[in-house]
Amino acid sequence: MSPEIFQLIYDALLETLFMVMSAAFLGSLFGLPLGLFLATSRHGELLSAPLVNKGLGLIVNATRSVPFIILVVALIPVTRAIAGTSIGTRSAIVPLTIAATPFIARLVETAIREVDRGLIEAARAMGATPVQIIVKILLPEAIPSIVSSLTLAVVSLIGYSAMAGTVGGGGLGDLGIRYGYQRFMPDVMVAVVLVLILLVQGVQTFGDTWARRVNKRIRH
Amino acid sequence: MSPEIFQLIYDALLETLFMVMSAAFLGSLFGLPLGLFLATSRHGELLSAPLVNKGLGLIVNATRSVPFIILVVALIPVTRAIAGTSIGTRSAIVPLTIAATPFIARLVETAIREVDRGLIEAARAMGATPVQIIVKILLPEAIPSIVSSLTLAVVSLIGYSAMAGTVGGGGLGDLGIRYGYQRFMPDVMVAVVLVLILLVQGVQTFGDTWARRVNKRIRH
Amino acid sequence: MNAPVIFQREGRAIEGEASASEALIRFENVRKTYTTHHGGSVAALEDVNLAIKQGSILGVIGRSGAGKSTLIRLVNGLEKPDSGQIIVDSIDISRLAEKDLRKVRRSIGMIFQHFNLLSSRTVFGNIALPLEIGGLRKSEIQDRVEHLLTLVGLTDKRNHYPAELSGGQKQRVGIARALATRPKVLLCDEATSALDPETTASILQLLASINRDLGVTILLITHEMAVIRAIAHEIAVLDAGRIVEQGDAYDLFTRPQHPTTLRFLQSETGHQLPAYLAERLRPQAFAGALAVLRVGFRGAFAHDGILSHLTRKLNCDVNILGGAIDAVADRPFGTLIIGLPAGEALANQARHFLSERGHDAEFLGYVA
Amino acid sequence: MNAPVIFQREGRAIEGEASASEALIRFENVRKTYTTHHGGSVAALEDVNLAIKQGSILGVIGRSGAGKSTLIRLVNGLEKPDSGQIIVDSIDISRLAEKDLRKVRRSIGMIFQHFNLLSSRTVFGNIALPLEIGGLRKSEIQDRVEHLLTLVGLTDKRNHYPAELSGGQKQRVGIARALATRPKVLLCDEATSALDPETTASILQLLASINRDLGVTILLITHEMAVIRAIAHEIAVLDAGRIVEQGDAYDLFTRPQHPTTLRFLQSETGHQLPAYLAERLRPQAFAGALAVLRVGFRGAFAHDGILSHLTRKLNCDVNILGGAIDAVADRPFGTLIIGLPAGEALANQARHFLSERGHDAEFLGYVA
Amino acid sequence: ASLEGAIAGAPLKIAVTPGPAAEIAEVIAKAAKPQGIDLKVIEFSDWVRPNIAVDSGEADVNLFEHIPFLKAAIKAHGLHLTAAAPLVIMPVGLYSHKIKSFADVQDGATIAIANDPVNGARGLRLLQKAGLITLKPNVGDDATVHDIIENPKHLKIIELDAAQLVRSLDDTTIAQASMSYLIAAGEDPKTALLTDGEGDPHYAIQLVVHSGRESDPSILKLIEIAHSPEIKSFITKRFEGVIVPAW
Ligand SMILES: Nc1ncnc2c1ncn2[C@@H]1O[C@H](COP(=O)(O)OP(=O)(O)OP(=O)(O)O)[C@@H](O)[C@H]1O
Ligand SMILES: Nc1ncnc2c1ncn2[C@@H]1O[C@H](COP(=O)(O)OP(=O)(O)OP(=O)(O)O)[C@@H](O)[C@H]1O
Ligand SMILES: [Mg+2]
Ligand SMILES: [Mg+2]
Repeated sequence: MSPEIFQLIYDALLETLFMVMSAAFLGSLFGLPLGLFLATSRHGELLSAPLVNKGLGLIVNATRSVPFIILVVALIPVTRAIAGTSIGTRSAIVPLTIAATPFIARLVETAIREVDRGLIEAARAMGATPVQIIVKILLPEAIPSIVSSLTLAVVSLIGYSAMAGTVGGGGLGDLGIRYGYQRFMPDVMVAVVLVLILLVQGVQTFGDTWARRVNKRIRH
Repeated sequence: MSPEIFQLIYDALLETLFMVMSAAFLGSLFGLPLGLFLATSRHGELLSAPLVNKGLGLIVNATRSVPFIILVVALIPVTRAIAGTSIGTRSAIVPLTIAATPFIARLVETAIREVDRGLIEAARAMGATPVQIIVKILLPEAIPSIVSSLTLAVVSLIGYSAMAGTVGGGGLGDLGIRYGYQRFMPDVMVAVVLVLILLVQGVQTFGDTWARRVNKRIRH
Repeated sequence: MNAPVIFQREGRAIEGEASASEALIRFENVRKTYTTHHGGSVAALEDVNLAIKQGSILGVIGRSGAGKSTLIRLVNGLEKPDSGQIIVDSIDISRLAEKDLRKVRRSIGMIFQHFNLLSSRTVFGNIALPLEIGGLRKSEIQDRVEHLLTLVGLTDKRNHYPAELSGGQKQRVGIARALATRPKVLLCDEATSALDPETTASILQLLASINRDLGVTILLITHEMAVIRAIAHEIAVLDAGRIVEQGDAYDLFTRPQHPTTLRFLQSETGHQLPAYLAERLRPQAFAGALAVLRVGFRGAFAHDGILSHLTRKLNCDVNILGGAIDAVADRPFGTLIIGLPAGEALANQARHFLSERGHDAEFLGYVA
Repeated sequence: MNAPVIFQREGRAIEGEASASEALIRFENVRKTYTTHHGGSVAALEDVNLAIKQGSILGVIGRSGAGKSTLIRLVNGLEKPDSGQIIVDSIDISRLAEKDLRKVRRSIGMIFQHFNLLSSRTVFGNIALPLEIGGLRKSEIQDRVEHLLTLVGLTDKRNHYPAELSGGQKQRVGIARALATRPKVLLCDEATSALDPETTASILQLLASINRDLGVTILLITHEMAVIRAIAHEIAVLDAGRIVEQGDAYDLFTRPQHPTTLRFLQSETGHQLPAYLAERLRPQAFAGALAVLRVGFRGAFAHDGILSHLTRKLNCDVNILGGAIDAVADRPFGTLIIGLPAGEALANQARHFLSERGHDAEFLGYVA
Repeated sequence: ASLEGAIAGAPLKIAVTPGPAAEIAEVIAKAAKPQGIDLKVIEFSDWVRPNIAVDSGEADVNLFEHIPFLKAAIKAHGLHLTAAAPLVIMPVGLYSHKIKSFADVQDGATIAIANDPVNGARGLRLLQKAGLITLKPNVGDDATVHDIIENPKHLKIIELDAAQLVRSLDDTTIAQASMSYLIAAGEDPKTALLTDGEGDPHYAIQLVVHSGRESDPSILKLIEIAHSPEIKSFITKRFEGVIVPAW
């Protein structure tokens, strides 16, 4: 492999990190409250708003059902409005974020649902507002599970980012597809995949450690 | 829209259902035990086997880090060995299953980790074997959360299955990409997306209902 | 439908205007049914009428599953009744929107049977929670929590997480948390069930003092009669979802009417014959036998030397075989099992003597 | 290091060969420390030596956080000691591999302080769990569970899920589950703490009968002295991780040595002056005052008419102000607070009279 | 001076797809540098977005498509694009690992063609040329499998991703393959059973610009560089006559 390829891989790694971290950050920013709301707005729940819940659920499902590549293209005007352009690493963040948000929302929803009902009751008995219950009870109690979910989402985003970058400068996945898949250069493909594995492994280890650290239920 | 298009969409729907259901079934078949093992084989846990755990974790991460399209290519020999050919709807199930398995495994892992430690202790105090603990405690207690996770996985698979088009797998996503995206027949794209939304909505509703039904912790 | 068997005592009317006006909490014809996962339904409470005076301590007793927790959970609206009203501070709780309920709830503290501590917060954080919810300043929270930690004896556990606490320590965190906001009403669901006698005593003292000094109204579910005896002013007895007896604690302890109450109190007031005696009890007199009487005492100084009088009157040794003299609601009462080295005639004479002086006496048999 | 203060009674040696050979469970120099999330460490047990005879019922008492749950959890290896040995049926549990532990555990039943019921199984399913784990046939499981449901009074709740049960009902499921496998050893961590007196009594009767009829060895943690009194043969008192006193239940109840034990028992045996009396107690005699004495009785028929003798001897009324006479381990004992209408001289005379006859008597003061 | 300024002012962006087009674009960029043109190559791995990029002005020119594809794209997405100059012809051929001549095609054999509309049509027309199927008359560049009116051997026609076609040779009797992928995959382009001709200017890959910019000085300059002998000789040498210059 030429040093040029190393440079390519290095650049792609930085691109991937940039895209994935930005999208993960933004996706969490939107996905967390969305997931919280989905979990708490069903009939009879804390923020009981069954119609809004159904509506949002539909939007989330709709976003999740559209194949990612179609989403990317459909979002080009949005992307352009937000990022100024529809091509390049920066603009890939827009569709990635929009794909990550409902995904993270569903994961968060599941995590929140697992929180012990007794704790919600205790908070209600204290006269806590729904927002207080969410911020002080649901979120902190679900944190270990949410951290695991975010780890899952970040890893998935690394996979997705390969498709977002169907544009030059699309990071490792894109590099792998262009060189490995379309140019039949197995060495590049292997190199890229190795870097990807290392990256995912790092993310996973970090996520696992973090999840364990925030889990106060487990005895030492 | 011509009746031909209806036929196309109908066929594609059947293909999607076939691919997704098969991959979801097989992915769960492998992903469930894998996730259970990942959750229980860490150091000091039930099946404590830290090295095997790390090894399997690495494989899972590796599989998850490879962009799907590269996975498809890399798996061609495997696919051929299993399905007899590397192309077509049936063979698309192989890479889909292999992508779904680690994904489901991670979700199951997270769900299992959330099971109340006290219950594991109770079972240990009864002299339960690790397998009994898994089958009689961990699985049943995590079921509501696992069902939600499977719902998430099936919806993700519907998204993934769009890429099965690269290997002639067909399906709704592929139809959307080819007719809607590449040929730009907006009516087809809209029709396909609508069907996809309905499908995802159906899966989600079914999953939610099921998850609620198996949840015995929630009071009526 | 069967009407509930309600024993009202000493003119304390439950539904009368007088009590209604002074009552802080009032249950009116409350009925609560649960539906179960397998489709059945459980009537947890039926036809419950109850009035709790401002500033009083009501002890709620009843068998496991009688509906005690349900009763208490209705007071702060954690459960909604199927029918009937729960009136707290002149407001019908059961018809209140969640938003309005919140205000009421902030003045009601609750100690949960299962603690319900946040696993993600330390002891300190758990106690601070209701104060944060109430929007107190940080320094104020700090002060109050420190004080509470001292009160419940957990200063050295302040940074522990619930998973690192013993059962009783968890319960004490729950108690401190319920007291943190200085509530007007305190709902205690088996608040001392996981505590040793010493800690229980100190917690009860704490509860009694906040009741006395701050006028906090307390609803106290417990299965420990000693707890009731120590601090309850009034008692309500639940049986299978119905209030079968209620009234002044002293009256109820000393003259229980309903079989359930009776059985409960027997375990506590020395009413029961010790097993070793019960085994040896014979209906017929025999040589060297003691006649066994059960004597209930209630009054200023429970029995005012009556046993000495009996000793002199019958000129025989009065043997105390069992029983207890204690205080309920700060008034003495008790039951003693006495043995008289005497035949039936003398035993009857003793019974007479005691009954004349206002003490119930019951002839049980003979023992060696 | 401070050596633990161990009171050994009636020659019952803890580490002697005799007891070692007959002991089913033996703790030898056991030490257990927890590390906490914030990095500290908690010494839960230190220098614990304890021998539990086959077929006996050991009551473990101690303050909240004393280490009782930790002690019991060491017996079936749920916790591993930092040092020392726990020998069950001649096997050192602490050094056993998980696989070998399983066999031992199947003969040990455990009732958890926090119940630990499976939320996904019905009452029936929860009780059936250990039987399924033991690999019993379906029909056999059915029979046993039915029987247990009757024993704990939950037949009508068989299809309920834990979330649909009251606290005491959950606890009874836990009890039934622990009994299901007919274990040789039963570990009870506050097994009746959520139960009303009546249910408690019936559960204790159940435990006593399996102990008597099947020779099951029982370790019973409780904070209710009444429970200890009802069924324990021996008692171990834990204080801050150390066993400060242990021995025969009757001896310990009647002659507690360690301050902790004393304080615990006071709450139970009528040792304490009722609050209304304590308030009025004065050190100096005054007109119309009663001299108050606390008299401890132990023996065959606790005090054998001694109060009558006192009445005659001093020729004055003996007023019983408080206290209780009861039975521990089927032998009577008790404490009575008596009031004598007399000055210091007479009171001293009375004290003498009682002490001479083997009853501890303590002068407390005067009361109106 | 104004021309120089315009050229020096902003770099030109050329959108390409991976493979020969990208390689050629890189060579052009190298050649353009000394001439004062900063040509930035942007690779897209799909075939829709390079056109959208040029249409929106996010790229100045693209190099990946022939006229039929461009026409289809313009029609489909309503783009404003014009082919400025042809560059290379990439023939497409029918290949097989299993048979030596079309006569050997068995009844019910599996045939793989491209799954994008235009190249799929190209493949279908090759199959028609080979005498295996008959298409509706006059379907031209937007033929689909639904336009097959005769399929005497009951061929199973499967549509695959372009890069996947070469990889499917072991699973199919015949696969359509683009020369660029074929070379990359290490197959010999000469083994084609049939190609659509090296000289078919219909399928010449074009430099495509936004309509109205075809006479933009910088574009003209770029075309001049692309059509230089230097580039021609690179193409000829690099692709050994399989991909040929179209000018
Ligand atoms: N996992 C843990 N981490 C840290 N400290 C612990 C842990 N478990 C128990 N402890 C501490 O060890 C001590 C003994 O706990 P243990 O549960 O044995 O008490 P206990 O006697 O059962 O008390 P209780 O009657 O309140 O249940 C307590 O101080 C407790 O805080
Ligand atoms: N969510 C529920 N679904 C169905 N039945 C329920 C539910 N909650 C309580 N019950 C039933 O209602 C009855 C009263 O329950 P409650 O918890 O009020 O009893 P309790 O008096 O507090 O008993 P304990 O002393 O055992 O805690 C019980 O029979 C119980 O099984
Ligand atoms: Mg209750
Ligand atoms: Mg404990």
